[in-house]
Amino acid sequence: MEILELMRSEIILTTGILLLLIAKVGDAKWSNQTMMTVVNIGLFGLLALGFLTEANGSVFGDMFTTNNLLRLEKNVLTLGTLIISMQAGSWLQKHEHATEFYLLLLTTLLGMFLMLSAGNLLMFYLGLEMSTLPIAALANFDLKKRRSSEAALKMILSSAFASGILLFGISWIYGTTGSISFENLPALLTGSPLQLFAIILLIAGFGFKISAVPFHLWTADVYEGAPMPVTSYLSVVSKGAVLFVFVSVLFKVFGSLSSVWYAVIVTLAIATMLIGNLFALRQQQIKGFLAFSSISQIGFILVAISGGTEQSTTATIFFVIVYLFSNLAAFGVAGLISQATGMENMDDYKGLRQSNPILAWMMALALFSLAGVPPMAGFFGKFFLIMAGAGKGNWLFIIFAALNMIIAMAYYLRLVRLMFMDQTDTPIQKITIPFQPRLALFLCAAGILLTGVFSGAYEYIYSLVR
Amino acid sequence: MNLLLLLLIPALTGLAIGFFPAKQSRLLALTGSGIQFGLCLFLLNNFLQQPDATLSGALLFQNDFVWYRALNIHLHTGIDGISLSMVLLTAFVVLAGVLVSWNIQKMSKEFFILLMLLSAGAYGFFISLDLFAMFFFLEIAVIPKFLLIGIWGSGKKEYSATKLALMLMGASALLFVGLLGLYMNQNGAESFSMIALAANPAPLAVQKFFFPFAFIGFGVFTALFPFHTWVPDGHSSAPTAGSMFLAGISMKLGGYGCLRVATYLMPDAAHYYAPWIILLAAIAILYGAFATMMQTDLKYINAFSSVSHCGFVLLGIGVLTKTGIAGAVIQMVSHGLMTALFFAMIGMVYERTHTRDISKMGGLLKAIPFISTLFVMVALCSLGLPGFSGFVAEMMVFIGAWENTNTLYRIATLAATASIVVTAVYILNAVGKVIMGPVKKESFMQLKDAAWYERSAALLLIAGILLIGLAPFLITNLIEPGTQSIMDKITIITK
Amino acid sequence: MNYLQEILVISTALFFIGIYGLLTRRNIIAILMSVELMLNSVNINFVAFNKYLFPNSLDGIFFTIFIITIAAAEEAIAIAIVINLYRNHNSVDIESTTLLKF
Amino acid sequence: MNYAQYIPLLLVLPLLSFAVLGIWGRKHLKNTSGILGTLVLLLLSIVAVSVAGHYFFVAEKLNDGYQSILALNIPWLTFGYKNLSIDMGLLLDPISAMMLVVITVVSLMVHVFSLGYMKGEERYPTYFAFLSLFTFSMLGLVLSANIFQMYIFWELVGVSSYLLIGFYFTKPTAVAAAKKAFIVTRFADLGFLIGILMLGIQAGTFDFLTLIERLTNPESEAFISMQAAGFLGISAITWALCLVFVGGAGKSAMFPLHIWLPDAMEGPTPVSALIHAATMVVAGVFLVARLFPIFHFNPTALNLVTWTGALSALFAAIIACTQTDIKRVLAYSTMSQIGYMMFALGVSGYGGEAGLGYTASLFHLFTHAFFKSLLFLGAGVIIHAIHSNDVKDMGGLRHALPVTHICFLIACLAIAGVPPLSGFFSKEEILLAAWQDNPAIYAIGLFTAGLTAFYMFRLYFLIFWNKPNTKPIHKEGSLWMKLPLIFLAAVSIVAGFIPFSQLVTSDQKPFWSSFHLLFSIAPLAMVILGIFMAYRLFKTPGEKAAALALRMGRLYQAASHKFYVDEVYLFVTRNIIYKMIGKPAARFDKQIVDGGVNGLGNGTRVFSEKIKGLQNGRIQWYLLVFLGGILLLSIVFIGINKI
Amino acid sequence: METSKIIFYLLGGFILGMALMAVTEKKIFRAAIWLLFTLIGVAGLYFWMSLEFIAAVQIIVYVGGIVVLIIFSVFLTHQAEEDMPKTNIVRKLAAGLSVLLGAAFTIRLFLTNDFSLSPVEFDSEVSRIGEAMLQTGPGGFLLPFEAVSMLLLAAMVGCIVIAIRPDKPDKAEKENNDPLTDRREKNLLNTENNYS
Repeated sequence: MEILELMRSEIILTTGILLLLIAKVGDAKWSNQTMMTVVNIGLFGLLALGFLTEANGSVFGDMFTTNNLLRLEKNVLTLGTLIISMQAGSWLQKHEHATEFYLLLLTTLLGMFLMLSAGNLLMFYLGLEMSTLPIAALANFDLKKRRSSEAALKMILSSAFASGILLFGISWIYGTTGSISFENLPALLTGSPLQLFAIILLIAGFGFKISAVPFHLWTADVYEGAPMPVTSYLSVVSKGAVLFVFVSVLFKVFGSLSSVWYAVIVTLAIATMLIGNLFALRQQQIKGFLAFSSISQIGFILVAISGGTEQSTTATIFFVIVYLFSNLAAFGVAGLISQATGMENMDDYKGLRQSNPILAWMMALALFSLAGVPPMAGFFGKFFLIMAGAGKGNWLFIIFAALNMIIAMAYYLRLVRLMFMDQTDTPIQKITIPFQPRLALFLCAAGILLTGVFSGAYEYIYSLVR
Repeated sequence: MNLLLLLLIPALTGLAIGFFPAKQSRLLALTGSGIQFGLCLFLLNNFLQQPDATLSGALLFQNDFVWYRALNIHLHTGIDGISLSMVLLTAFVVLAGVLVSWNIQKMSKEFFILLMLLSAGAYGFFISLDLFAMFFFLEIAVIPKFLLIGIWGSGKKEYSATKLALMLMGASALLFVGLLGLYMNQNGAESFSMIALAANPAPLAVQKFFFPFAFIGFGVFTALFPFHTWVPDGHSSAPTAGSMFLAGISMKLGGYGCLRVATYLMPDAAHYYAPWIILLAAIAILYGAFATMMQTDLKYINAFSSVSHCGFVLLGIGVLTKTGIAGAVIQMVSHGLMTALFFAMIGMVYERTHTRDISKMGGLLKAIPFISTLFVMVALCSLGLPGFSGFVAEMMVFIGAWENTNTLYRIATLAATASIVVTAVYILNAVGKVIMGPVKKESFMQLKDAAWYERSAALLLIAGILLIGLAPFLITNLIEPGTQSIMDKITIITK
Repeated sequence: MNYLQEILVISTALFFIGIYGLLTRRNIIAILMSVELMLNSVNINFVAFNKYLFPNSLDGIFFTIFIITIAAAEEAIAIAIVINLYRNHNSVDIESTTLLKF
Repeated sequence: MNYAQYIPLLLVLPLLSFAVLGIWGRKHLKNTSGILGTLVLLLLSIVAVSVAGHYFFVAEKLNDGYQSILALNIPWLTFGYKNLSIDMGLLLDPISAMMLVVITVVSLMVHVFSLGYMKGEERYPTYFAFLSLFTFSMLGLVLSANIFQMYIFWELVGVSSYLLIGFYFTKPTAVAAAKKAFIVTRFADLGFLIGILMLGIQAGTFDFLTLIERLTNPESEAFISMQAAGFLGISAITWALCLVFVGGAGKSAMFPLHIWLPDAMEGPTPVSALIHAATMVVAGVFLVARLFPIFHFNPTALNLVTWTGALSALFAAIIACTQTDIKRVLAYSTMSQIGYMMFALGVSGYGGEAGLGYTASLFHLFTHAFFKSLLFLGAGVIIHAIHSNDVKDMGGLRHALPVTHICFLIACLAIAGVPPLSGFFSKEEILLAAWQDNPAIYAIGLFTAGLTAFYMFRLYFLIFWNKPNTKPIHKEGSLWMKLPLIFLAAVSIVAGFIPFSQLVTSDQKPFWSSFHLLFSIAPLAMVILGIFMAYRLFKTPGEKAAALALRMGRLYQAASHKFYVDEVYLFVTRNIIYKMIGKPAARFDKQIVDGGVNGLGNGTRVFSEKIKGLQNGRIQWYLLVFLGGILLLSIVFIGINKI
Repeated sequence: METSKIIFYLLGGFILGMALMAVTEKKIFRAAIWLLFTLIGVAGLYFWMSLEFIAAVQIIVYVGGIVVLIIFSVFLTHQAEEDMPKTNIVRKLAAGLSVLLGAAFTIRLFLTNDFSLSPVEFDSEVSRIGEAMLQTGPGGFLLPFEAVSMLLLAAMVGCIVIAIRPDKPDKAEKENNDPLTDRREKNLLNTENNYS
């Protein structure tokens, strides 16, 4: 019964998915609204459960491990999913496939859980695919929109290619070590060129998921085309999950080869920050803008990852939390506006402050947090990221990272400028915010304002990482 | 006394403004900043009663919270005479700023909240003894500035606001590298604590590498040539209170940082880079003055002259003598009060005449005597007339600079001294065109003189200016122990 | 006597042939076919390694089995998307799916 | 009670008066402010005169000499260097005591005169407030115990002068004149300041007495270091003294820093009498006299003083002959007389008889203050009467303005140096001192004396004789305006008999100056010649003057255009400072500094636009980049090392 | 051994040849057939390695499932008989070059790598696989098996939602009628002077 105890969240999640399936197949006559509320309550229960559980250990050989850190990471993902689900309300309400939406969404969440807990490359791969393929389907959920299909197509093709590359890399690792287990691998790694090649392939596979440059090109297109909730899920939850795994795999499994991957990560970080920023600078569309902004954020995370220390892990996890709140706040506002008016261009946000002060300030809060301005949590997040990266003493790199924050600031301020300073005769009309999105926004705001100023979150993560 | 009160009150005021209706905002803001003002005076009183205050440069009222234990980041606060004088300056300017903004109509709630946030940032910055906290508070102040200019400003406000925010952000980025360098290269435990860093400075090579980052980073805030270009645009586009805060407090953050962080924590590098600092400062002083001469917009005049005046701060720091450093501190306080008042007066003039072009005004002394008189007074202060604070500060910097016998320093000092003439030229030109001369428009005679809130703001600031100008020993005695302990650091290292 | 290296050459060649197809074909379905080639090559790798180098465990074999399964799922979703796209757009030419760019 | 305790009153009273009148004057003391200010001044003069009297005749004569007493010394601003500090002190010695009398008496007279002259002005209270401020600053200046304190009051005097010149602030010329006066003197003060910095920091003190003690002692450390250090082959002390003198020359309107003085006549006439004739403009002389022991040790600096003084005296006198604005003539005359005082100091030795020049200079300062302020006040009455400054509008006014006429004549005689009026004695001593030291200077002085007589009587005849051009609009005015004239005329007559060498000497020890009757012949002859020429040319209307002017040709043209100094200044400021420094600086700021930042921003933007092709929407291109990225990374990071 | 070798090379040649045909064939339907042969070739290779179970899975899933799916979709999209549009030659060259480079690089890497062959003979009993698949302990693969089932479930649901759609697409969503696109193009023109 160890399994029941350790895999409690996963089992509940699976049960939930199956219940949804039964409800769909049984043609249950409940409205979308009811179902959403039920799912949200369920997700909240899952989150609460995650905080209440304490058990640590492994089952299925080494295929499934769990401990407090992993549970925290899962909770973060659950929280993200919960917020997105709350925000998705207005989009989903009229959707004829709401049940399937949740079915797929929860499957990806389950996939992420399995991926996080994976003890070997096989489970990792399965989890990764499980958290990717349904999203591709989700991206197509604006069924009658060509943009949506196109996004889904780009997503599935890129991810197929990326998983091909990843598998190719895994096969070489398997070939040179004879093991796929994370536990055994470190001892078997020799650092032969073939292994290094495999690691680079692996990093590329990860890089694709977290959209590091040059593996990022799918990101913006997919974000723009996919429905808003899917985009925010992609950019926050799915990325977060892969980041968690990336950090732990890179440090724990390939830690001994850090001298090799350090250079690779630094290169990726530089390219990612620069390209992300430069492209974000010229975006006209809110989703594309957020896509590139998230790419540049990944660049900063890579700075921390290059450090290769416990601080790096802590900073990364912390930043993912901060980023979750900030980005979801931004997506939440954008989603509300998009739903109410269909406007997704940045120029449409002109004069938003006049008509919708709450939305404008929420967006500003989110943007400032993303830009790394105190007292928002983003400031702390970015500070710690770069601090973690500075441990290596590669100061030119750190200077480059610091300078990139200026460009980042430029485009975040541009949107603030549009919302607050530019005047227009036809601002977006007054939008009423339903209860659930309002609650979600409030959650995000609280997260943005409190996570950094109070050090509890960081300290807690650090205690777990150590 | 717990220094965190200084942060608490603006924060609470901001919150209260948020919860009460917009009509009450200004009253709440006034109450909050009034209480804060009283608190600062109370703090001064308490400070002077401490036996340590006047004897040693010890940091008093220390309060050390562990903020991020894992990273050895603390919220460590404490003050000495230097920081106290900056805190007092902030209290003066904030109170005056709130008074001047009494009649703000547009989004008054947000306006006052941002003002409070900005002031909280400044207070926090000045009382912090931990570099992280300092950086945190420094950055807090950036966005309110951006919004204040962009929303309530005039002219090409968006451009100016963006430029200001980006340049300050760039400065922060450099600064960030400098601070991290200090943190990482600390002997023993990594730490942001200024006390620990000062006790145990980094090796010379490290200092040499990181000093420029820290110094330029802070320098941009205080209009270090050639990174001053945000100053004229930012100041001229900002609303009155915004300009007052920008020039009165915000630029001082940089000067204080240059002194407290760059010079104090990296004394060897400070000596190494001193000629460059002096060169840049002298250029800024003269160049700023000459550039001012060509301006016709009142706010530009004051903004460019701020570049020139802030050059004195850097010069004082750069010469690395006790008098020079004391002069720099006094210049910060003096310039803060003076330029805040100047902007306040310009704002009042602008509100009435709806122009800031000096060639379109004239004879205001006849129409609005109170404002004009104060205008003339602050102008005279700006040109360094004895009796006003500017004179004291400039003279201290000159003497401090002249103490150093190096020829380069002397030439730079001479160049800087020459600015007193150029300053006189542009200031008197402005006064002559705006305040004196024939009354340009009939309508000027109908203008109303200052209302009570404007009067009290102006009198508050001029009182500060006159206090320093007439009794400079008050402030020199206050900061003397602080400068002495900085000097000890600097000289011991070199010997 | 074994042919490990020869098998690896075949698999690698297959992998890159797959990539070539992926990069050059304009019909989306043809691209999906190329993806299958890539995955097959990886399968060959796993099987060969398992058989010749690490016969004690079944990791490689199982990896292959799961890859095949997932490939099927992936293919299914991809084809569903293609069909949807075709309905919306009346084309399966990859060059025409450039609505989203910059 | 020691009388020295009253000295601080000398500063406190006018400051109080300034504050009270300045703050409440406009509203509450609209009409009483004049009386109030005058009463304060009366009190002040009583204190000053009694303090001076006490000092000279009762208290401080010890060992055959006057002692300098420090009535007060409070540290004001201390520096962390060589115990350097700026103190606020009150130093009483013969020259400051003498100046106290001059300042308070003239100021009182001006106050009284202003009661009548300024009546009905809109800013009547402000005017008296400013006068109080000026009196305060000037008294502070002469009582300063250290050089930095002096600099402080020096600036304050400058600003009060600025405020008073610009009193009629709606008149553009007044504003411009005020500005010019301030800026030119500020420019000179720059030199003063640098000089102070050099002196103070090298000597380790700003205090006058210590400074003099250290810098006149060839063994002291300060002296040696200042002699040793140098720049461009000139020792530091010479530089310092010359720079300090530049400050003095600026305030005292010495050539070539004199250009502000004639323009300063835009201010109300009583102000000109007080500031630009009697008190402020002699501050430079006072400064040199104050530091005389140090100057005396430095021939180079002293030579500079001498020649500047002599040139200015001659130069101004020539210009004065050609001007037609009554106040301008007086202004140039002031400049010329101050030139006298200056070169008298320059030719003076130190101690005893050798210090005759020093005594003569200050004697002239003393007498000049009275007759020159008398002249200005008289001019004030005239201007008041006919509402014009130009002598061409005057003429034949002796009947309309009888009291003024007599007083003006007395003053003219005094300034021309006709015995036994005061000017004669002081000028005689100056010429004697020059004769003893340097014949060239003496020659200039002598010639200038003749010119002085000429232009003064030219003025006198043109105003009071000649043909009447305008009918006086006003009468001579109230008693308030006449009383000061009469008083000052009386003083001008008798002041010459004060035994100055008993009171004010270079080493503060009295000596008996001898009076040479024979020596007076040459100057007297020159004076008589001058008066005679003026009489011939200007007593009656005619073409003689114009004809003479024509005959003088270029010289006359140049002189009437003030030798084009203003134009040179204008050229320098407009074309060099504005066009070659100011504008390029502004342009540099706009284009390079500002442009640099904008360029950086735009560059980034343009660059980001250029690379947008990367995101071209083609999935195969994306994957190709993906693959390329992997290959590049692999080849760079594995290939190079391992294969 | 000789026969085995010959068979191996034949198989290898067949696989690569068919694969090349599959990625260069102009007609999509034929390409699908070449793919089918490739997959069968791979299955043959597994047979050659005496891994019958994998070979069987290969044939069942790929040949029986995936290729059929592909052929269906080819018919659904009405492309079977037409020539596929030609690809830009530059693209082909770039792809070809990078692919060649990648292949050469990889091959060079593993040829220099020292693989130590195991002396133990691989036991290819199918029961071994079956047992492992249902074991929960170390060496067992029950968890991935279950996980994959969830994934397949999700994939199925996803496919159903996306592919099965009764109603016709909206006319408004057809190609160049996208309102967002129009505005975006306009904005792109404006970006040059957007910074002021």
